[in-house]
Amino acid sequence: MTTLDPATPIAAAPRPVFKPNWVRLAPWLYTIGLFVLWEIGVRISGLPHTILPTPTRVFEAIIQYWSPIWKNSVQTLYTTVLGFMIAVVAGLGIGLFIGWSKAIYAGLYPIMVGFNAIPKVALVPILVIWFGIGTVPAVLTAFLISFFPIVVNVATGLATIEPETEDVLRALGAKKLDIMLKVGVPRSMPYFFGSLKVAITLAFVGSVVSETVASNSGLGNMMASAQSNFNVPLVFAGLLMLAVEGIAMYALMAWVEKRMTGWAHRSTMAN
Amino acid sequence: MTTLDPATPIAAAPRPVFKPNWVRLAPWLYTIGLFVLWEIGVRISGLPHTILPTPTRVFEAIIQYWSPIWKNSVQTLYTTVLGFMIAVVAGLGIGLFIGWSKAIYAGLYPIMVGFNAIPKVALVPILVIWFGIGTVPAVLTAFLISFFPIVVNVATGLATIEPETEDVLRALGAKKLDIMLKVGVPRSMPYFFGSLKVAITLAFVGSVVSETVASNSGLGNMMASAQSNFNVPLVFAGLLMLAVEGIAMYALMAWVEKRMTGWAHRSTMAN
Amino acid sequence: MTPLVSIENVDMRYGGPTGTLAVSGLNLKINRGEFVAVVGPSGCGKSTLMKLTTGLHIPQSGAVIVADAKVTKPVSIVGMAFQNPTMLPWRTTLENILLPLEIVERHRHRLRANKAEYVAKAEKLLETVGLKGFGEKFPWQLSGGMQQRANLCRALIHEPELLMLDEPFGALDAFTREELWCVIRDLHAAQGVTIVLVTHDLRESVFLADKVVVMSARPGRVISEHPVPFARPRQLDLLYEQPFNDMVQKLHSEIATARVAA
Amino acid sequence: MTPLVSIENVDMRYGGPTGTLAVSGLNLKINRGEFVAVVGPSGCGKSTLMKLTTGLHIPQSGAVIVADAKVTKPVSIVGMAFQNPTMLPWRTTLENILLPLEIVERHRHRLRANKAEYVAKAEKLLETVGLKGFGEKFPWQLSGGMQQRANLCRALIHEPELLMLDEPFGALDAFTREELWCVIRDLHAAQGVTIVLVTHDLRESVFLADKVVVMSARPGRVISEHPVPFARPRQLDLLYEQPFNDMVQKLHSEIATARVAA
Amino acid sequence: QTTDIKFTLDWRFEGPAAGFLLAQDKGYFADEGLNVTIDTGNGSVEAIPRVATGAYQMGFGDINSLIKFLDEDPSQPVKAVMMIYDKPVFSVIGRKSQGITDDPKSLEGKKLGAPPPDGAFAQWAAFKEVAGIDDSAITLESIGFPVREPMLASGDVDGVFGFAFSVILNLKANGVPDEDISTILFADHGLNLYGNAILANETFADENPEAVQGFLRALAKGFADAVADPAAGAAAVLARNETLNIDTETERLTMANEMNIKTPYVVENGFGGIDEARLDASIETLKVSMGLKGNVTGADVFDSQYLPPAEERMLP
Ligand SMILES: Nc1ncnc2c1ncn2[C@@H]1O[C@H](COP(=O)(O)OP(=O)(O)OP(=O)(O)O)[C@@H](O)[C@H]1O
Ligand SMILES: Nc1ncnc2c1ncn2[C@@H]1O[C@H](COP(=O)(O)OP(=O)(O)OP(=O)(O)O)[C@@H](O)[C@H]1O
Ligand SMILES: [Mg+2]
Ligand SMILES: [Mg+2]
Repeated sequence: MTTLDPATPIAAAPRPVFKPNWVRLAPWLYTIGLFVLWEIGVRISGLPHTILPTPTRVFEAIIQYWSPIWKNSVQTLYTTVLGFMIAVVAGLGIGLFIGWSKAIYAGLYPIMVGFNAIPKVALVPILVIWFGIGTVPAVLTAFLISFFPIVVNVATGLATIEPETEDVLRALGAKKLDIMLKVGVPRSMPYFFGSLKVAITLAFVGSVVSETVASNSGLGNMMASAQSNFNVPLVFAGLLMLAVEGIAMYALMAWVEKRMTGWAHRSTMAN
Repeated sequence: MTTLDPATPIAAAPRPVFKPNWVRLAPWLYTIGLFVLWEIGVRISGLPHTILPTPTRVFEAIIQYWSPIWKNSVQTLYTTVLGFMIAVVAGLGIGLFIGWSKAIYAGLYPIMVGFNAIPKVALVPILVIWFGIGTVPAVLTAFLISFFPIVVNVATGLATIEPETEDVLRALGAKKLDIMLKVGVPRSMPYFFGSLKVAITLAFVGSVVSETVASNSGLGNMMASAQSNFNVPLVFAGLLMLAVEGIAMYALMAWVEKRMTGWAHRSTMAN
Repeated sequence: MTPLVSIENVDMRYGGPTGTLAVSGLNLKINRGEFVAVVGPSGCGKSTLMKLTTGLHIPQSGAVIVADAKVTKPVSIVGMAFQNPTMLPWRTTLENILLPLEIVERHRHRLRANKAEYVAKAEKLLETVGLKGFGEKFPWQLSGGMQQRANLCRALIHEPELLMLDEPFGALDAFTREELWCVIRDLHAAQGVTIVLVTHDLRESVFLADKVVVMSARPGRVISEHPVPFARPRQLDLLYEQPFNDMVQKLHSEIATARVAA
Repeated sequence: MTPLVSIENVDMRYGGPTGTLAVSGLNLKINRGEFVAVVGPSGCGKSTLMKLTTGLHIPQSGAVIVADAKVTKPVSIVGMAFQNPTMLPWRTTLENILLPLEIVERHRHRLRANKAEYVAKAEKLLETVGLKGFGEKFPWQLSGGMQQRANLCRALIHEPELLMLDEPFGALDAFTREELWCVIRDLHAAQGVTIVLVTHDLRESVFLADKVVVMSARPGRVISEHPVPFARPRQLDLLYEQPFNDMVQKLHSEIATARVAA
Repeated sequence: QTTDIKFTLDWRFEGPAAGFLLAQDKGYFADEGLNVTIDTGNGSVEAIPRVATGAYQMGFGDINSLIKFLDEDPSQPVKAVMMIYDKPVFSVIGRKSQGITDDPKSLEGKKLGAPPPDGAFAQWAAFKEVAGIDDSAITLESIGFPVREPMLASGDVDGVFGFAFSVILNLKANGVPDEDISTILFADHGLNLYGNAILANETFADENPEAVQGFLRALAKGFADAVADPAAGAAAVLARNETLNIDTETERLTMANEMNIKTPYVVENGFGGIDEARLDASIETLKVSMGLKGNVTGADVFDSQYLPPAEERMLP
């Protein structure tokens, strides 16, 4: 599948007036705007920097502690991506499995909902006892926290296949799995990617939470020690790095999404 | 909109053989199966009950501490539902807003992804400074953690409206908002409900996390206190209550979903 | 009097500068109250012409002028029956038919207060097209031809000034089709509405229209316009009269020639 | 020889015991190699008949027997062109046409190794229906009639024993339609495939079929079967011969009568 | 005319909070014309910003962290006004069977579990210096609170940092016998620090000096009651958190009383006050362990003007 131009015609004559490309600029403008607001907000409210430091202070901290921040960021990114990838595979698998039969759906869904209502931090101790501290529990926590949104969207995609489309395949004697893979999955791709956006952010939260409780490295560990030293700017530096990593992963997925789901994004509305 | 019978014919002659309704039984069977596995697993692995107690011990704890468990559960349910409701309204609103224009989409999405990659527990101290401990930060945390999946699915729903359907309204001179409300929202309803399943579980996590850090009551507070005393069966009793509340909310939403999105669930596959 | 619709030298290309050129050098004028039928080979750009006229697409070059204004966004005086019924699956057929009333300025403010009146009107329309009692069904519970008829109702409900019908009878049997011809004929006679009809049925076009427009193969343009000489009101008997069949025959062979030439 | 398809006293009701009774007391036999056309008013249950035959719906009473086996699930020897093209929007037209090969047992194992051969075949089919060069387009980039033709290709690609065509030419102009009649006619002649064709065009049914089946209004049942006497191979000239037009006329008036009676 | 005071504890409602709760339950605050709300806390550190920002008027937090906090930003309006833990509970708890004795030297070559936010671990740098420990062969594992005691109980680590009374009781709950537990209290081996103190928002204190005075007077009575009758103290705790065990909380309260509150200095000079020289000395120590910039002196941290006279602060 390839990227598609929308059906909207392109004006023949190029306009001579300079017109900035707002869509490309928007992320930067919004981010800068956010930082400015944050800076002003903190300054006006007079919150101590041990509670909410200004962005300038946070950037100072980033420069000052760049080496540990970088090392820990890489560690966290590594565990997160690993956990996320397991979650994608497992989420797709469980989603298909749940889509397979009403009985499995009825049985498994409530249990998963119940499981997901539990803060995963409560499970970290169990993982630590089984796997020791470090990378493994972080990966597993990232996985456990992030597979559910994927399951939900894949299962919804399967449950809402139009019978008309289904019939096209059923008339050919297609097996259930064929219908799922050939129709269910591609059809729910846009939502699958939507769920990935949710899942990747949750995966970051998961690995950080696990690192906070049981790890000698990673941003979670770094932020926990910084917090206990009242080095709040460093804590926020860690949070900012998390946000940046999250956005980087998002950009990667947005790119894949664009290639994969161009067919679905033909709406001319969001212009 | 009303609940719909599927198009599949209903056999004329009732079968005399007793046939259990697996779909109705499934949730119970799966749950019982899970508990049995858990009990056996713990007994075999010999994990200490300060790490993973057996379900029997957890049930003992539930009976022993029923009165505080009940009171705290009600508190947590209350904060969660409140936060969740705000999240639904805000999620729908932001989703529509993002669907409104490509520039807003491009600008706001990365920021939200970044924000959601941050563990919300890091923000609770700030909320406490502003609002004191107790219900307000719990509600806010539940909201902050749970609105994103809703935004993502609503925005995806809007972005993937088929231009054919859009044209039906555009040809009538419909305004963008009309198209969003009359087509975008109903069309993404199944996914909206899917996102609600994710959001409600996250809302529970959010309020519990906030209660752990900043509250005199609620399951989070109870579990934290039990944890610091190594009354782990009570911790798991709390987790179980959370799961039960999550499932109760899920059941409620599944009921609403069935009434609202029958039109989409016409697939005959999941049988 | 200026024409209601005037398409002037329009080019329309889908999907960017290297995409499919759908229509090229298209010229067409439609007077107020006129009934125009458009015929042409499959894929020649008839649906595109419809979408250009309603402002759903904006041409890359040339101009579309509707009601004395250059079209730059969808115009709001039309009722359009798309080639593909595209009903909203979460609404019952009746709710689908009421949709235009919820959108069009003139009606949306009155809708809440006058709901019963509008519903009665929709039900009357449904009855006219032979769908009495199907209003409560969802569109996917209707057969193909029934959906097409519901689609027609949706185009009519808000009494538009300009009615665009894109193969509205394609999935109907000959008898239902003839009944609906009469419905449309009477509508045109009674209300003086301007109608553009795309069809593959030459008899249909001659029976209904004041002018039959023949389009070339893609990229589509108008190769000829044929005024229909038969007096109104026309009765179905006309279908069996010689001059009628002669005209159909003439059109038929003209298209055949044009097709070979293209 | 037992018939390939035998529909015996079938009732089919949609949406539970109180739902729409679509067909009732339906009886039909189709022999191997036969070409059957089904005509009837809109909403009478023709599409339902198609879906019953392919096993997409299972009737509440009566039996559908295909290839000597009672149908309880979709049968795998058919190629079906649905009334609504329903192409998968994430696949190009060519990929959509190749879909059956990915499903049908006989081909799916060979597909990977013989991809080029199959693609060539699909492209040849596209050319036959006049869609040469449109394989790389997505289905939503095609016009209504083009989609319908692609839909036809998808039903043909895997050379099914039983071909079910549900109004496959409804959105086509007269000339394209006649071309495709010849394509189908030749296919039937060459491969001895059994074909069921639903259509609203009586001339089409008489030109193509061995037997024309007339259905009553809903709840549909077969009210008469008309063997078509014209010798094969039939040429398009037949359309202008008197016996042909007489038969069409006879069918026409018969349906008119049945309709009034119903 | 009553004054509202929002007060944040250092931690949850547990045995050592009995003094506050008794003062509340017995009406000592009301007698002083105060309407006090007591909220739980999330560690002795987080109480400080809560008071500094004025979200809470008063609180209970670690004075060492307060020193660090003010060192970071001396303009913050928060001060300690009454010392509660004359001796801090910072300690390393080990298991004799893993080779850790009461002697700090026995830590050398061992594997220690250290939760990053733990107050005891925060003093490690200073402690190893004053106790003369060679840490070259010590492995520190960063482990969170939920796994600290289980990992010690299972032998994954040889010792852990923590507050003595919590860790000891938790170890027992994890099935470690009393005689296997060894406690190295930093204060007993040369680390001369103070522990948790009552904090007050300076703006509030300046505007309502009588309220602060009354609060401290009531508190002195409450703590005296808790020392006199730990069982009653534990009962007051349980009234707020039914899930606790009365015996455990009584034991916890008794341990806090013995180890931290009723020290020889307090018995002699009364409860709540400080020795300024000792506070200044501890600031010097903290320069080592917490890397202070040197922005604060003892007087910036502790303000004794609101304390009631010493005779009203004697513990039974
Ligand atoms: N959305 C689109 N994107 C790209 N190409 C398109 C699109 N819609 C139509 N086309 C192309 O434009 C040409 C004209 O299409 P149009 O739908 O106007 O034909 P038509 O005359 O209505 O045909 P039919 O009688 O089959 O409905 C076709 O070649 C088609 O492939
Ligand atoms: N999925 C469905 N649910 C409920 N009713 C249905 C469904 N599909 C068809 N029907 C009903 O069954 C009847 C027969 O429908 P069918 O599609 O077989 O008609 P048809 O003969 O193909 O008509 P057309 O010529 O308009 O395509 C109709 O009255 C229709 O309302
Ligand atoms: Mg068209
Ligand atoms: Mg049909």
